Amino acid sequence: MQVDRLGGGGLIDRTKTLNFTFNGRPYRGFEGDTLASALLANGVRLTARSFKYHRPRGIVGSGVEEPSTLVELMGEDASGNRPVTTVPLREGLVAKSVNCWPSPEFDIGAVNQLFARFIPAGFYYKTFKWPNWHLYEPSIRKAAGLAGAPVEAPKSGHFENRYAHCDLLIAGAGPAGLMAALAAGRAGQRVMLIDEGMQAGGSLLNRNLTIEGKPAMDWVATTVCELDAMPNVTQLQNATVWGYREHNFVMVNERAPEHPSILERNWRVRAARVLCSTGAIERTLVFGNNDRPGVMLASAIQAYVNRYAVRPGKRAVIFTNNNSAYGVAADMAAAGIDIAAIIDSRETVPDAARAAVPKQEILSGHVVYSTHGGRLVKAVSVMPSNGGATRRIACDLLAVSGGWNPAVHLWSQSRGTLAYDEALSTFRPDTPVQNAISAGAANGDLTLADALRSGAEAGAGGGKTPEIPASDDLPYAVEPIWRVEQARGKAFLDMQNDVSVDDVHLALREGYDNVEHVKRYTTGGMGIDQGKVGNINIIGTVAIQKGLPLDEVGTTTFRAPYTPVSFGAIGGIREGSVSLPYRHTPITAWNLANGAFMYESGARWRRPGYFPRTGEGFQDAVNRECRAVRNDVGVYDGSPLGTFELKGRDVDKFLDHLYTNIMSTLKPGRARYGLMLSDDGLVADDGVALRLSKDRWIISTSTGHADAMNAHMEEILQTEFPDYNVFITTVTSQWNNVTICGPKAREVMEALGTAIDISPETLPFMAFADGHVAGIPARIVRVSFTGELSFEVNVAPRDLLALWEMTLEVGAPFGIAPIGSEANHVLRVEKGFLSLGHEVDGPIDPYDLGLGWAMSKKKADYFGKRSVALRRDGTTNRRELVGVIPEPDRMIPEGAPLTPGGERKATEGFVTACVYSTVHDRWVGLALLENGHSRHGETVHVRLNEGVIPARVTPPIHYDPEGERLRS
Amino acid sequence: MHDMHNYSFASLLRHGINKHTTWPKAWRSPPLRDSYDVVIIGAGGHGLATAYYLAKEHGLTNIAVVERGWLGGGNIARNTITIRSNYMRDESIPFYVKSVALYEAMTRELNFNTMHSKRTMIDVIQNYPMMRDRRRRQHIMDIYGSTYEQISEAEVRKRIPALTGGGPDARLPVIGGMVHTDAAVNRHDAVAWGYARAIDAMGGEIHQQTAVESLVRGADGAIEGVQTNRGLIRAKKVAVAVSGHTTTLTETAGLTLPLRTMNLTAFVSEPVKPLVDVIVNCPDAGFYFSQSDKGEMVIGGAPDMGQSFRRDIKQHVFEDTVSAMLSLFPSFKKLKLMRQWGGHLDIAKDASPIMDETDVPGLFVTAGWWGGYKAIPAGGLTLAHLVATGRPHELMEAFTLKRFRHLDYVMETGTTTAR
Amino acid sequence: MTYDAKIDRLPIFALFDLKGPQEALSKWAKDTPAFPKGPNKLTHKASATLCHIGPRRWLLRDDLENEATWSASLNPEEAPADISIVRVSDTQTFFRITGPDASEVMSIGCTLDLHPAVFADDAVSYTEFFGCKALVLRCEHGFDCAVEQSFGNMIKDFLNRATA
Amino acid sequence: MMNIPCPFCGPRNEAEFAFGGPVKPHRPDPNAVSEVEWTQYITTVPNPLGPVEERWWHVKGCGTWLTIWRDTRTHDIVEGPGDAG
Repeated sequence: MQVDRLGGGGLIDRTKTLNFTFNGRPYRGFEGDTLASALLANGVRLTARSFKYHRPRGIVGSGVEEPSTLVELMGEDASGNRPVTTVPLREGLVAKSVNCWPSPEFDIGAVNQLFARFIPAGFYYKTFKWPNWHLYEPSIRKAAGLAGAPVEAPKSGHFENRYAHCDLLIAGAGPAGLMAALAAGRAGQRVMLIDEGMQAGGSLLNRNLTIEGKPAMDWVATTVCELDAMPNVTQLQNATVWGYREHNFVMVNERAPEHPSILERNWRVRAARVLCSTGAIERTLVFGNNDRPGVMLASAIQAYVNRYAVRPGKRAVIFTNNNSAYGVAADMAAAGIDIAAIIDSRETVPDAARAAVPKQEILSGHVVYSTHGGRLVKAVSVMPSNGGATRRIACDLLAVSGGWNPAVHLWSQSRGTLAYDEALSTFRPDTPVQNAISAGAANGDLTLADALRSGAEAGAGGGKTPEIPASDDLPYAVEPIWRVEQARGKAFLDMQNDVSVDDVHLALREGYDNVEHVKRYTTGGMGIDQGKVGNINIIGTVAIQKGLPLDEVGTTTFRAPYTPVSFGAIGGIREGSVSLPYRHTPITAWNLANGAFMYESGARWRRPGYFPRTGEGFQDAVNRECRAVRNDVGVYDGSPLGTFELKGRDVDKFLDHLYTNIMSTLKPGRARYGLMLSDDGLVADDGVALRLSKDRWIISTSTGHADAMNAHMEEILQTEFPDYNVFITTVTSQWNNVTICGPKAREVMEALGTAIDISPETLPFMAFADGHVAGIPARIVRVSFTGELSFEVNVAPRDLLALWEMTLEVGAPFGIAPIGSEANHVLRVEKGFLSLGHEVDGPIDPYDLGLGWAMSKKKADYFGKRSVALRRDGTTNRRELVGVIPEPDRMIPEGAPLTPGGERKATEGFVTACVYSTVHDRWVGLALLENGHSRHGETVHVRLNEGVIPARVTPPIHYDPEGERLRS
Repeated sequence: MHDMHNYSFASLLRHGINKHTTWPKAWRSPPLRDSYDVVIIGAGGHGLATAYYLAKEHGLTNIAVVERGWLGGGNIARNTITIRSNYMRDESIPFYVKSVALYEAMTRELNFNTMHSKRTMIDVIQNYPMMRDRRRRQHIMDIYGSTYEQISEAEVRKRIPALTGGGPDARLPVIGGMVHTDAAVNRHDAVAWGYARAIDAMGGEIHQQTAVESLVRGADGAIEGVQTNRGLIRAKKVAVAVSGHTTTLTETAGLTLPLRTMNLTAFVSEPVKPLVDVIVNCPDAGFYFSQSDKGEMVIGGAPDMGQSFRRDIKQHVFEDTVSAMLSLFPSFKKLKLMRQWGGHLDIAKDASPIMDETDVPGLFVTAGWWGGYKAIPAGGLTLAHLVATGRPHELMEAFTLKRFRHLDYVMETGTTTAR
Repeated sequence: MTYDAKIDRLPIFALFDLKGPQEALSKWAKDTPAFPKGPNKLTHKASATLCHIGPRRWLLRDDLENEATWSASLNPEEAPADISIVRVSDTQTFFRITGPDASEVMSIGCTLDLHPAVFADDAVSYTEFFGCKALVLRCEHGFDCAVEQSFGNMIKDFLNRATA
Repeated sequence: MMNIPCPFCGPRNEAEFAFGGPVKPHRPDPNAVSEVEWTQYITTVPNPLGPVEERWWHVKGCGTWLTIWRDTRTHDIVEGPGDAG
């Protein structure tokens, strides 16, 4: 039975009954209800327990400001910590209160109330120290945390993220926002009108006002209709502007997009102008037991009565310090609620306010100092502000109104400044910093006429202001009261975190006297509601205690989000396989189909590590691939190497500056290995340069550094050497390659068929030639990363797969095997070839790596030259690259430290790589070792927790030291 | 010097009877004098720790910590409270091992519950080069008694049940993990307040709302004091502990330091019931988090690229972190963001800290802290040693400013790039 | 399907990257469409499109069957030193997104303002599309969007997710 | 996500750009400066609390390296790049 549903009125659809369950009990409500209004309609008043003391709590507000009742939604739309006032009712909704067990009526945690006196703010800093925090922490963790943690992702649907652009973004479709949208929309601007409610109207939904002599909601409907017809206006409801970032970049969370498969959408809007018409939030009043169920914000009662046709009580007391509660009183009376009294803390009540409720008894100059009752308020105690006889008034509902705070959160996020307004006794927008404006109640324009006017002016932005419709509203006036001094019982400033006036006083007494200290020591304002109704009272309480004006106390920082946003909406569709970028080569699919073990490699490529045959483990497969290359022939896809074509008169000059060695002397048709340093002398990259003609070059970089090298080259050209005639074109994906390596590589090339003379005389090591291979246009490059005879056959990607398959086919008689990066690693370690990812560690320089020959002495300057010299001057005991042979033979973990004598001492180096060499049938490694170049033949010691491994130091080359094979 | 008021269950009961109206101030607000032996700029973690150890270890109590804003309002108010020692270099590991040990003893030492929770950090590894990097750390950390152990993917999932992403078909499958049992979280505000109370009890002074406008040098070039909004304060020794704003101050003494200021992403979720009881670090995905005692997930992510003194984060950087998180923890899609912010720090050319006396005699800096929260106690201990004795503490010998004269970088980043 | 949009992955086009001073280029590259009048504008001539995509930088697009003709006509090997002409046909994968909701699909991946008043029929630009550098231009009833070829599969993956 | 004015493309989202760091003084001739001058050049960058001159590379756009003055306290771009071709 909806016992407290009014017989008529409201913006609900009584033809659509909705069944729902709350804390295990079934109820009914109507389409258009929130869970809060439906619960109140069903007479449910006790809906929650508080966080720390587990005091009984009810519903306090009607929107995002709700500080008291949080619910957890169960089932398919499972979601925790939702203010009950923001949950639209739907058929089959199942919800429960958070933070109480087994139910709010009988809550075990309520025993905390008995100890309340001994657990003031910050008590845990002073206790739980013995024997240690671990003894207490588990039970404290269990007690905290409000709702249950989510256990699974939504089963169907996805979140979406999109970009948008507009001339004017309007946050809030209340009277000001609607007027602004009309003004800007009619002027042809691209407008986005965003509103957090289920329907437009803002405060007009809750209040019984008229515009042009008709119900205000008629005007809202007409306006929405006109805006709907404008193609340049986008209206979003149930969408919150939650973040305002730099350069007018604004975040919007749309909770129920029209597409059913999209769970939520996050809009990232670049707005030329932003209007904050976010309304105002009523603040509570602070007196004894102001948290009892039945104590509600006056504006919330107004919403329940007018919008939802719900009567949240039968006999009410109203406690106010301002005019707006008088309008509420009139609406309540009209709904049949008996008003026992209006308690107004002001000595003088303005006539305009009195006129709203002409026959009502008003106790001016009085305050409510406490409430009575258990799970529902039964009576309030009242006394004159400056002392005198107390009076107890029976009621089951207490409406409180402490005045209005403009919702400045968004404004403040935009870095707009705030100023304390004495007349309104609140902080309101002052000076904008970005292109933001504020209008309506959010700007402190707290009557309807002012809101309509300021909205219209803001929307017009200096252009034509539309005619402002006539409206009537109570003039607003307030006299602040931050806390009732005579309060008896706990007087709460922050209901969600159970922070009372005493807690703030204690914090101040103990020296935590900055407003940020108060917040952190008491946790006031740190709940999910972020103190929307109570923070100003905390500031006021601090101000009173410290004897300072409010603006000197200041506010705490307003940070995004305005209201909580699900991480799913922020992440959007970037999940699963696209959570990070990935790249493929034309044979990635072939690799996968042929059982390659693939993994992430540099620059977001996934590459084959090895190609296991049936029943083959990692080491067997790698050994087999290595043997194929050393004894017969292997082939790999070298496409991901960064490749750039350089063109222009000054390329040679440019490359001489870029590389440590001289490139300008290279002849067309020849290739040269080169090393690049950063200007502070660190090894940046290595690669090969090919000179195509006098002015055209191809250079390659390591896969992982391709982007960085591209940036580096372009930066130098555009900023350091703008006069150089050099053009760079990235051709990584224009030139893929199949690299055929091994003693039988030439035979495979011949089997593929090419008119290019590939004899060692005509095409020696570090030469290249253009032509055709197997009928495909190709460039053959004689470079080697394995130490064997090697042909890098570069072709366009469109031809790669064909070439690859042909190579395997014609290579089969020669025992060809595709090889992965693991075998490549072994082969290069055997040869002592540098891998930036392994041997370049800290301030290692080319000399340390045995590449001193690449450091040109002839060139006066190149990147890194001076720095390397300078660093070498200043340091001794450099770590130098050596080979290591573990004795006895065993594997050494890569990265294992070398210490003097294997003792537990500071390291003298580490093993950069250790591989099983099929050539030597044993483990061999490379290491960086202090003064290693002069220690060949010594035994050094790898220090591991499980024991010491002696290793013999050798030159860093374990195979074919003369390089005969790669030149063959 | 006065006795610190003892905090205990008993004192809570005693004051509770008096409705808590009898608690003394945790620290006093003495009048600002015009000269001290040492002035420390910045009442953040490092500044307070330095003052604490100057008084405790070296008996220097004629000292003042001056703070532009509020005590504990520096980066210590904005960090993600992870304490660990899994570093890579001989120069770094012992320093952080010491810091972890000092943190563990802090609650009792300060008679202030810092809620130190040694709850272990687990690295979720998704890439072989990263595993190699972590294993390299393991072997060298072992030399210094810091623990790091490799565990299997199955074990990672057992210890972090909420980790349901990163399966075999994921963009980056989880390949294993590393366990760092020394790692802990605690309560950052408590660390600041605990130090402040102890400094006050030993006779040191803390002056809030005291903004240093410039460093003042004498005729001989040495430091002479600081000019503040409340007047000149003389001191022969001045220590700058103002992470992020170091160069802003040192420039007033004509110094140029190899530092730039950056911004790191941090955010918290709504509070939920206990779900994750370890610190989860996902280096390949680029984020880490732990669940606070209040139930919030406290999440840290990527830095913003440009220099920034803002305490806000950029949306695209934030989104990168969130989607990385959701790829491993898909159930967090339903979890809600409650608050976000940026912490800023200054980072040195080689990304290692700088603790040294500068070219201005008597002027000391502690800066370049990337993840400096974990370093607070050891940073304070060693800087106090340097300030008091004029000699570097053995744990910080590598972190000098002089190293840059020969570009002798201490590089914590290892060889992690791909083959 | 969330959106009413058709997504096609197109076969590769003939693409040539042209860099250098406009006079020098237009002297050498005679058969191209007229050089566009401003930054991020394009011009057509028969099946060829010439896009002004950066300072002293153009991209010529034509059907693949004309690649050899363009190679002969532009003759990259012989081009003078002060200009650069590079065949880059294989470097880009084009997606064609058409239909009533094409703009909505674009807005999920693309940071650029594609409103017709801002991004007209003769507009072209490199921008960001699902995190990748991408060339965007209009086609009949929608947009052509090209990304570096090696990211093609990922972009397809993204588009499938966006329209699921 | 800043909106960075590109001299060729007009204002574009920051995500299209790569950060290039604060602008340092012009690279000195390493053979003509002292050790101290060289290391100072190598290790230090301007780090003002306020406007800093810095470079961005329009890597996902037209490829221009551009220079702006950005306020490090606010991300406000106080001076944009000049026009380019």
